[in-house]
Amino acid sequence: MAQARFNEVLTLDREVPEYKSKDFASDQDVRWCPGCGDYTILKQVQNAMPELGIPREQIAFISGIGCSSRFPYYMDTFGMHSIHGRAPAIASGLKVTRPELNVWVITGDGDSLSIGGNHFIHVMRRNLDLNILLFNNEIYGLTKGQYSPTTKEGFVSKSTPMGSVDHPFNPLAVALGADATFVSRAMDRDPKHLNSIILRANQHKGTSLVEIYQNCVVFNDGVFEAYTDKATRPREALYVEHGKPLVFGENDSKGIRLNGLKPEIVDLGEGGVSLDDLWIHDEKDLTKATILARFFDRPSEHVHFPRAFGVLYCVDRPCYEDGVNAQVAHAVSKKSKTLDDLLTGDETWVIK
Amino acid sequence: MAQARFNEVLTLDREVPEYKSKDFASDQDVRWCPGCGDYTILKQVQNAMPELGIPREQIAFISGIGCSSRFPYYMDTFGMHSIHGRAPAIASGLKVTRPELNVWVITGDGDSLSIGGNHFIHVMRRNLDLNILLFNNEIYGLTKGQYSPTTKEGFVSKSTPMGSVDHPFNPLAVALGADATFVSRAMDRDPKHLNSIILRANQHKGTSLVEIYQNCVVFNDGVFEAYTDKATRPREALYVEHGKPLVFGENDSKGIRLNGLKPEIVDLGEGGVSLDDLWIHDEKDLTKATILARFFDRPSEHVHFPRAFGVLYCVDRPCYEDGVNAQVAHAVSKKSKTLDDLLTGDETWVIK
Amino acid sequence: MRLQSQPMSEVTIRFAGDSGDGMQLTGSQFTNTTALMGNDLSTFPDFPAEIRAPAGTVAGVSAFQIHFGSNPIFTPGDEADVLVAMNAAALKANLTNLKNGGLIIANTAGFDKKNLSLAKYDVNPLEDNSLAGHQVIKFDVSKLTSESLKESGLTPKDIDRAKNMFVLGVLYWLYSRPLEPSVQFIEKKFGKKAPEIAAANIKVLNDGYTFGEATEIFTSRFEVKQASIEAGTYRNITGNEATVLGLVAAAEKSGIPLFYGSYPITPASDILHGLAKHKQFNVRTFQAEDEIAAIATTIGAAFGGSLAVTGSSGPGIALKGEAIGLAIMLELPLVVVNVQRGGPSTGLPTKTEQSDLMQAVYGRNGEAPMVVVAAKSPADCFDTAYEACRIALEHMIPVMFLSDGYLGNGSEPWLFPKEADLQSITAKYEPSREEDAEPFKPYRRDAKLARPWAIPGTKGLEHRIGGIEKQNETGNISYDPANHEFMVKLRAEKRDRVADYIPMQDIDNGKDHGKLLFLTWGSTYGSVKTAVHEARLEGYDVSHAHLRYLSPFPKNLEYILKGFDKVVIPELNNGQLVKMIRDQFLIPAEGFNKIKGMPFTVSEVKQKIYELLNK
Amino acid sequence: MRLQSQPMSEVTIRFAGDSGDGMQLTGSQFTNTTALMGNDLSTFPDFPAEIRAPAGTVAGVSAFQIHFGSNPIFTPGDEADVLVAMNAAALKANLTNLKNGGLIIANTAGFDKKNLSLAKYDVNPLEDNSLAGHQVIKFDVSKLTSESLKESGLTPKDIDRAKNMFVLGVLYWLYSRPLEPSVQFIEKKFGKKAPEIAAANIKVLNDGYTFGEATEIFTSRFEVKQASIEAGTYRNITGNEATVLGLVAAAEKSGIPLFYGSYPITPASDILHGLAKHKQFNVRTFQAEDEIAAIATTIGAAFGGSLAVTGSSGPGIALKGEAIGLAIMLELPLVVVNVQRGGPSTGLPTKTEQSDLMQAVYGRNGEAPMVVVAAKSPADCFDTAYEACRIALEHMIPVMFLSDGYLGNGSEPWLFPKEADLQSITAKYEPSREEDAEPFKPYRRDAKLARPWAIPGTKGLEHRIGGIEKQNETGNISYDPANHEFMVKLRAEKRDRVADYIPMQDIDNGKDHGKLLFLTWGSTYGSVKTAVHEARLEGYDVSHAHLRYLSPFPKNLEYILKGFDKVVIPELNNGQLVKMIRDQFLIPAEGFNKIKGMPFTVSEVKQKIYELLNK
Ligand SMILES: Cc1ncc(C[n+]2csc(CCOP(=O)(O)OP(=O)(O)O)c2C)c(N)n1
Ligand SMILES: Cc1ncc(C[n+]2csc(CCOP(=O)(O)OP(=O)(O)O)c2C)c(N)n1
Ligand code: SF4
Ligand code: SF4
Ligand SMILES: [Mg+2]
Ligand SMILES: [Mg+2]
Repeated sequence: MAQARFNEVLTLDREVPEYKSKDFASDQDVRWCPGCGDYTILKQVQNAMPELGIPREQIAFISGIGCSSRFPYYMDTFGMHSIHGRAPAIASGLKVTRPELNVWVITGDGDSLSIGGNHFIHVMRRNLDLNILLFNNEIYGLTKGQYSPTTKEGFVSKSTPMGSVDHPFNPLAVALGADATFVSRAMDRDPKHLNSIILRANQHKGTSLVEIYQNCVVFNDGVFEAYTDKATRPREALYVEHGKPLVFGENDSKGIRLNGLKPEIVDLGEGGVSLDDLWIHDEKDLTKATILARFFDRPSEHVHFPRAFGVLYCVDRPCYEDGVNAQVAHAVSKKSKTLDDLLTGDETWVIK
Repeated sequence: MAQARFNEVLTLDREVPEYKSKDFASDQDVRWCPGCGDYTILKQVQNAMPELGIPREQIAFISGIGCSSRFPYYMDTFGMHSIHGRAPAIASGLKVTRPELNVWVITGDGDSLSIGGNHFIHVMRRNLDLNILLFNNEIYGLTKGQYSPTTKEGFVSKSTPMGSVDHPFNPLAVALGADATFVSRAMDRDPKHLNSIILRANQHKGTSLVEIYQNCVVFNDGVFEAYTDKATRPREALYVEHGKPLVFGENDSKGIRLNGLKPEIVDLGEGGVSLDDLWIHDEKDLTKATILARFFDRPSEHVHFPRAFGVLYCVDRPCYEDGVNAQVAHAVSKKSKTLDDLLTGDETWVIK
Repeated sequence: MRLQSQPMSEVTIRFAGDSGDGMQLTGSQFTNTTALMGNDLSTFPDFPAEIRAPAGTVAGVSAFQIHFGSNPIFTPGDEADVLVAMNAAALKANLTNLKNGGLIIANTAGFDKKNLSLAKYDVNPLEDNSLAGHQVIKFDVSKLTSESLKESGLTPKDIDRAKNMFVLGVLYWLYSRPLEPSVQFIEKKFGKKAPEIAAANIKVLNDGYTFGEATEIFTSRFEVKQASIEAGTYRNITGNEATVLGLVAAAEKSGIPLFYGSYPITPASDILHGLAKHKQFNVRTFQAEDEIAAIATTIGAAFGGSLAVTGSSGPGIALKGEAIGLAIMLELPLVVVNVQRGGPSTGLPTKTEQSDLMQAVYGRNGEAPMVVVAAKSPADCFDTAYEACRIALEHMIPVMFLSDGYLGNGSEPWLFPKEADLQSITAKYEPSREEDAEPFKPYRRDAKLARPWAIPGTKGLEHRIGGIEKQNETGNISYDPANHEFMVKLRAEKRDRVADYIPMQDIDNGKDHGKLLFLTWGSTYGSVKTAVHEARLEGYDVSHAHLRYLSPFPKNLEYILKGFDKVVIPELNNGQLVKMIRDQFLIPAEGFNKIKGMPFTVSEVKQKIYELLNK
Repeated sequence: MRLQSQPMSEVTIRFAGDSGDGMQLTGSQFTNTTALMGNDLSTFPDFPAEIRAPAGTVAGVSAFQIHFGSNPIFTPGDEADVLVAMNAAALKANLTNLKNGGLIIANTAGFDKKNLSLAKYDVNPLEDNSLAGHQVIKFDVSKLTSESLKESGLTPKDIDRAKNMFVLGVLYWLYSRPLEPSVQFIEKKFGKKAPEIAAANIKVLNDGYTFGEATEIFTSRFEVKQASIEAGTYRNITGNEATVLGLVAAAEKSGIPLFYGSYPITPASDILHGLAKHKQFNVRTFQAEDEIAAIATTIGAAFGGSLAVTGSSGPGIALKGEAIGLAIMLELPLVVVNVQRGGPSTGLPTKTEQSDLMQAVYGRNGEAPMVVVAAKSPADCFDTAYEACRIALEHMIPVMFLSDGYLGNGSEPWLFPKEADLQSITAKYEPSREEDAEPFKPYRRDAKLARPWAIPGTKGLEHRIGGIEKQNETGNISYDPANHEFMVKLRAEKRDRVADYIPMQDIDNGKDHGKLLFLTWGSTYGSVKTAVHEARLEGYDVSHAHLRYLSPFPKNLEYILKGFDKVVIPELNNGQLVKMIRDQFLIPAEGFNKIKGMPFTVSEVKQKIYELLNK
């Protein structure tokens, strides 16, 4: 009966139009600072949309609060700009009740890891089929420059005039600890790669986390320059691909090898080791993913590793909404009671 | 000046009395269900107290809400039974402002990992010098038996009559993902071991997490029986100790070996492997700790591992409160302004 | 039958024992049988705050009170006529609830040395003449039960567990009730799983009855005739169960699937438990990580087209304030259930109170008007929950539904409706549109000022909403000062306009003008109704009006209030509705307050009436 | 000097330009110089909602208004006498803020084709006669600046950045102000790091001044004489800065170290930033993971003996409701700062409003009374924050301090006090006790009903507190019904008794009885004060009283209110204080409301006075 009401309006089976990227741009003026990394990310998301093969009205973008969270206004899909930190929970309610929708969560490092930290870890464990794009600029942009839970120690911000003494989160490690099933990293300045990761995130059935390094030109300009700058990128960014060895450096001259549990950097080619000796990336291996995610915070080891970009981890696990809806479907299929039965209950008596 | 006020009353340097365990029992009637695992934990904490060598009034227990969170009422120390989930944040405020105190957080699986999840991960990353005892009974006791974020899938509880479809957290993995510096596990039914872990947690400078398996006789009786039952314990519980090989089983007849990144169970002695081949426990190794913490949720590997008890991980990292207080002390020592200077500010003018 | 049954018009019995003594079951069995006999009744369980405090202590006492009669009954009774005390602690904890001269039925086995010391009695109260003002009937229930079952082959533990059935049997005899319904219940409960337990319980029940019949321990026996209440088929129901059914019924009638996002909290958790069982009605429940996530999931579900409900109690509702504000901005239908308990903070979690009214009306940042309704009795939770859903769906507005611990856990007979007779609920989704249609306006409005419910998956309705102030009609972000003032007033007007779609306020009892009006809301209804009824019979000129709608008020409320010389507002708080009434109508309404975690007694209200009218 | 300066008693200037044009700096330089000249003044910055909207658009316009005079000044001015428009968008966005006949100083370079189209002007407003009702003076600031700096060797970008100094120079000339203070400022700011930039800015400033002097573009020149305000040493201060200083001063005076736990939110973040800079005063700031953690840390700090303060704005305060309830139960000193903004929900985050009063007074579960005070002007934030701390510490009670975006960001001259003259704050910790002393009673009370502050580390004071209802004196958990009622009333009485320790309400202006009283709270003070002052000069019988204490009210408030035929309550909300006044005193007080994210103008209030007194 309830389903019937939906059917009065839903157009779920309609043919998918031939979309162009601009079909996903809303009529609202985009309002980020000139040069903000958010622009490229918006562009790549809009570019990815036609490839999903989903009618526009079946897509929803839910965000919290922050510069990045303005995102839904710019997408010509359904959208909600909600309150600070709560987007994953709102999206969960939407997805549980409307599993056929394609739901995206847009969030910032403060939104998802500070005030929204609890919802963030719980959505990971529940593994609802959502795509979460986490715009990490290591700063609170909208409130004008306080340090965030991803800001490096020592950073001088408005709220830390003598430098931050707060140890930052490693967002991907937090997600893995909370049993995330899809964990990836990309950056605003490598649009092609970003685009491919967005599409892979969408393919994954389960909660897909894409951490996107995003430059805040105003309050934290250049914090990811080592990875985005063409000169330093080869030695600082390690692009990982399932089944491929971990190579990086100018002309892929370097590689990563596992020595027991310890990763080490090796030179390839003459005098060095061969590709066959290298760590082969395996998206399904939680231990490897954990090591990869933590490449940059192993200070005790005094080794400077490149930062990993790409899909670090991707495994299948049942989605929460499927469990819920299977139970409901099962109960509905076995339905033996009418509403009148329910109102009547087990024991009644008659007054005459 | 401010410090002076504290000094009017504080008795920080007084001699430590020769305490007995019962000196830490308050005059309040203990009110848990008969047979509840909370009783043994209370006892072990009271037993551990005299060994800390700290005057009673310098110790504070802060809890949230839940059966377990009634704990502070039973300790003859300073105590606060606060609100649901917030104990780590309250304790953080206390510790930052009063670093000389010995501060304990008492929490349940619901309190710390459901409503309190955000404070839980943030206290881990900040690494304040607190001892957190997490009473995990895999259920909401106080509210009479709903499933919790640590309850196994399929569990039938008051709120999941058809079985839970929620994937549970692995509390130690969550903590490691959030950059915890001390992660350990114990159980109500092995009081001696529990006592030793409590003492080690106290020794660690930084946030020490002790997950304690606690039996809820009313709503989840026997959920940890495999580890607490004398008959099954040898093969199901793996007690780890720094620098020692991982052995378990009747007469320590089995061991764990690492094959690359993969742990495997081996038989020891004749025909089997020798102790020297085994994985040597290393508290300082994050990768190893992560593998150990996850022994029981590697379903894809179809191997049944024993569960690890003891200190899985323990490393040093600066404590948040020390960073804050160092900055304050530095600023105070360089103090050049009086309050009048501050009120006057940089630019003034005179009206006559 | 040696004794002739004496007719009585109403009786209150209080069953009290250790948490392990099965008093809740005994009480509910007595309730069922009483209901089947056609009495009107009202019950209230009184749980200990601890899950299971140590056996034998006062903290571990669990009680159940039933008030039944041949007259209409609106409260579980001020004081008990009969107190069943299974042990010393039960007597100690409940003696104040017994009438002067009331009957105590005591299990002497529960007054042994150990029990006396656990209850902190120096002397056995059954023997030191301290109960002289009461009738005391004592016997060793434990021993009689084990006698009864000595051949049963059951373990001593199982035998001891059956002792509540002995007491039940005795009381059935005392009040001339049949055993049949309880026999059936026992068979259904244990028959298959444990036939020997079933047989034993039935035997003990019978033996208890026979004990009453055979011994001369009782000097009188009573009968309470069928009540002359409205004809029809009844069932017994608690407020939380009625809330569950009200929500499911609203979903079924409106054709909108129900979603309930909640985080457990006493005394609201049973709504979550109840709804989780009704998946066959396409109900989805979500036990969220906290109260904020709970309401956030409902906002997502409402956006997706569900009848979205979140429920909690005071402290949990406090946490939802910010998100309620969002729902008010989004203008989505949403029901927030607050089963109130004693506050502030953790307060008295297992006790009842009406102290969250101000929080409901004002507890958010900014000008954030929402509709507030409250139930007056356990069964009324059905109608009020249903009405909350109707208003939310038809007006596209968040509604707070106030219940409380006393309503939620208390029970009463319910003349339940048929689906066909339920008021219809008109909820509709915005239909799809073609590409070339006029641009869709998500904040366009109808006569109720409701905006269209445009759900994802509907072609042509793509739109974006959020918590920043929005332009009317388009819903776009707007920082325009004039628009903001317009929208603030519009949201207030939209809430106020609900008054056009609800019934006028009526007088529950008495004239529509006169010297004194008692104006109630929520669970104070029952005691005030009874008190006013009785006072009127005694010739006092007092009237009673009861408010279901607290925000907005019914349109004629001012007219009614101004018909009385004095308006008194009894509340289980320090004076909240009274503030709203004084502010809005500028009349010197007076508060009459009790903040003891329990309802007014009828006699407290009557006392107040005497005081006010006799001076 | 060709032109003689004409005396003026007051002037309002509005500087408007693109976010990148440096208008905030220009405004604050003009402010400083004006202050040093001894004028009274009031300022208000008007930021765009976006961090940096695209250059040249209306959304990207940033403005700064200053109102100064030789009379006492209480508002930043209704409408500007002079509007500086650095580009077309600035004109578009700010024209409504200009008086009829006001002066526009326009930078013609900002009205080129690109700027016109970004501002969505079809025709250049400087040329189409649409500004006929105003005086327009236009020149190419950009070109004049680059002329001025053509030899400087600076990059074109750096040269363009200096153009605000040209405008500042022109205005200094126009209002006969000295250049010296700004020259010093520039030297201090750039002197060491970038001497060439300093030199350039000083040159442009001088050239702007000379431009005013040399050209005939202006037909008049003005002078505003020193104000006859209280003698003493002044500084300029914003409300948020004053709050910071008030908190630090309270900590220093009481000898209790300050702890501030907060989560950033507009417009409260500057308090966090400000306090973070004052570590040398033993101040600890904690940027928490969310608002709940922020208040939780302060509760921990208060338990440990700190002067614990948390601050936020509306939505963040909503999240703190549950924890405020805990603090009320714990009876610890705590100050909660709410720098209010437009609501509900995210609302209008960069705009001002007074709509969180009800939330402050009632926004928690249960009966949870707290003290509420509000500041009336930027400088008054110092006194009110200080007073909030005093009450919290002396009464061991949570206090809500209400400020708002207008106060927080606005500034005014402040006759700052000396430490020695600040009211003393008596806060003391409970002393240690010996083992054999009487058991310590953490809920023992003094005449204020305050309990002892027993901090960890003090021998013999071990005790446990929590959110469950507690027995008076012992603080042990108590489920006793009578105790609960006693404690609920006691907590209310404790709050009410604060009224014994605060000043009586006074009349700010006018007689203490009469036809009409304007009763204000918070930031409406300035415009109402000015309006009432002016209306009284015009012969109207109107009085003005301003409330700092909102809960409890001063004890004589009723007496004052009852002296007037009519009481009108102007608020930047939909009517909140008016509800409390009507409820409490049963007088037909009327609301006068504006909900446009900005303060009342003086003329709006005067209009209201005319309306009320002329009919
Ligand atoms: C309840 C609440 N608290 C605080 C804020 C203020 N606030 C808005 S966005 C934000 C943080 C933004 O940082 P991030 O999530 O990293 O997003 P960014 O602006 O950097 O994209 C804060 C603290 C708010 N809007 N609501
Ligand atoms: C804000 C709030 N929400 C909900 C509750 C109800 N509540 C009390 S304890 C609890 C969970 C208890 O579970 P856990 O933390 O595992 O402790 P246990 O009782 O099992 O020791 C809940 C949901 C509350 N007191 N406050
Ligand atoms: S403040 Fe930073 S993150 Fe925000 S819009 Fe500007 S550049 Fe982007
Ligand atoms: S309910 Fe469970 S956890 Fe709570 S006291 Fe009883 S046995 Fe212990
Ligand atoms: Mg950010
Ligand atoms: Mg638990």
